[in-house]
Amino acid sequence: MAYEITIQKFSGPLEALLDLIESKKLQVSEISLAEVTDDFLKYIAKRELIDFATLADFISVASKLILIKSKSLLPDMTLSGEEEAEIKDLERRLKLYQELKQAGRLIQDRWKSGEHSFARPYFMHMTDVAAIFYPGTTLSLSAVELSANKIFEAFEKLAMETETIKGKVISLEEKISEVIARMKQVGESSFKNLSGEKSISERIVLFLAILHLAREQLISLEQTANFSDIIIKHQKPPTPANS
Amino acid sequence: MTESTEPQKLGNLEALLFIDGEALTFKKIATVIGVKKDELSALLMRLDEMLRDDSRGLQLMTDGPLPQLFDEKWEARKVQLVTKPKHAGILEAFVKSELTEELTPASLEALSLVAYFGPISRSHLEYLRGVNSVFTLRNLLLRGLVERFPDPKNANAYLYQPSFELLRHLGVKSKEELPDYQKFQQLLVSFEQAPQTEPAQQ
Amino acid sequence: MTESTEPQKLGNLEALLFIDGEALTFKKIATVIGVKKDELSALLMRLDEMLRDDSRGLQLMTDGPLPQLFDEKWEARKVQLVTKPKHAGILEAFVKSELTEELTPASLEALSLVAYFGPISRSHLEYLRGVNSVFTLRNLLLRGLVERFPDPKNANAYLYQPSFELLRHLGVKSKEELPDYQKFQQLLVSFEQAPQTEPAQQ
Repeated sequence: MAYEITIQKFSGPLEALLDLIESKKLQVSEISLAEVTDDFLKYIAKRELIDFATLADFISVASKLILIKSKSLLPDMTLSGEEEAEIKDLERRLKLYQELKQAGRLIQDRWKSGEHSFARPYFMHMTDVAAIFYPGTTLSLSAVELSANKIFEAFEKLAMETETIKGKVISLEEKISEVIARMKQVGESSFKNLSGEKSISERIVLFLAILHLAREQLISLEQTANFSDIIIKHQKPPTPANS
Repeated sequence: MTESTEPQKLGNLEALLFIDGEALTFKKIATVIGVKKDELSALLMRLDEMLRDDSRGLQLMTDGPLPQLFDEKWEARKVQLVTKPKHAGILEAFVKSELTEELTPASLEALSLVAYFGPISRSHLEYLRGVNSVFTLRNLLLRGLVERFPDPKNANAYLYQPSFELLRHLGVKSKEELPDYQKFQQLLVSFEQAPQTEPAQQ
Repeated sequence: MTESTEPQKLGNLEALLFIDGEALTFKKIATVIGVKKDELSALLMRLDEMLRDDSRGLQLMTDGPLPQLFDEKWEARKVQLVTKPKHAGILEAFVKSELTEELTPASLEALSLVAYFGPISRSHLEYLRGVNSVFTLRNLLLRGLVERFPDPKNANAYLYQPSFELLRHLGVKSKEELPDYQKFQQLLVSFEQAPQTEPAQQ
């Protein structure tokens, strides 16, 4: 019954993202977000570092980063008002998160400081009290049954949480594939407009990371969505990413 | 029963907190020692004041600053008699702390947000963390570091707050004593009052 | 370590006696606080004097009058912090109030799990409920609704089961007669065999 506890490097996508930005000594901004997108995607691609329950949240952030990245690479690509708002929101939340991380450090310091208060064990005199039977007036067979039913309803709810997370992962995959499809469209028409080797190689890295990500998800979710096939068919990546 | 004098009631209060050991609700204390809200408020303030003396090794742990606790929710407020953190050094050998395990990054993050911003809903916590927190919260509940109660404004949800056990381990009398408490409150308020709209996250 | 002042040592003494439920020997106390016989004698006398005030609910219980205890056998003498006899009514009132309160939804939840799935360990119960259940179980024990016995498979743990009186109160001869008993057994098995989502997360 014991919980399996694995020490993870990051508590969630915001921390991972912040870590990438800070390791490059950058401020949180749309520009720095675009700059760390590839690294973030590579991090997700190494799936063993992320547990299933938080995967959806990593992908959710990834989809926003891809938007930001696409915008920076492809000036012709226009974002909807909602997409622009999502980007702004991510940036804003990341800034708040950066501040709130301090709270975690302060708690950690106090946790380790050794300055604890202690309480007396609950009701130390309990053994002095003679054995009694005191059910109260509300305890009945139907109350017990009702309560047991409620517990199992809660179990079902917990199981549904898992389903919700699964569903979220799948819908996010679809969203990412949409973004990529759009990027491809815009990209084909604007590729010639992009100058310099660097931009193109950046796009390739991004693409490979996405492919990798998609492949990993198909494996673990046993999803039959032919997301990766579509990409391969159209893009013909030069590596065996879709083994 | 004859009317007890104030010192006698203070003695009753101390004896009760000593016997139970755990946090007691104001309502329970009022019932057991037979006083009303105003008198209880006066007794607790007096006891708190007496305990501030350096020669005393104990202190009152509460849900917040004492004078603010006697509002309309006073009956549900809790108080516990605990040792002062400065005596922890000599007591360590006697009481093994059950909280020796290290906190993982996820637990630490969720725990600090609950400590500074509790009572807080799961969805609010998840918005701030940017990550699903069902299992992290469940783990913190099991370890007794946070506690939850039904959200009065949302029948199907809970609000999470730091447990007394956590506050004892952190050596503060109430969460308001956490370092930079006010600063973080203001930070969150100004973030949430900003004109940006929160998209329905999670 | 710097020399503690007397108030600090009095605080140490009070905190130490507060924390420990058993009577402590003078020797033990002297070692823990880091004082010699004479200083301990002075500290205990001072504490005793402070406790005599009517506003205090506690007193020192010793083997005899304090000043006479510091003879050649002083190291083996014992002292314990206890409630004053005049507050005995508080203990009684407290137990009574604990018992006369109706079961909370939380107690009922724990009770149902013990009734349907007992003998069950505390950790298993907590896993199912998702919350720490120490106090809930103690209240159920105090009320005589559940009983516990040492877990044969786990030296320091107990298993909890419905008390005979509980089953009689519910009007069943054994727990197997509880409504939908088989259904709940199967539900539990399928819940626990379901692919767990929690693993790696924390």
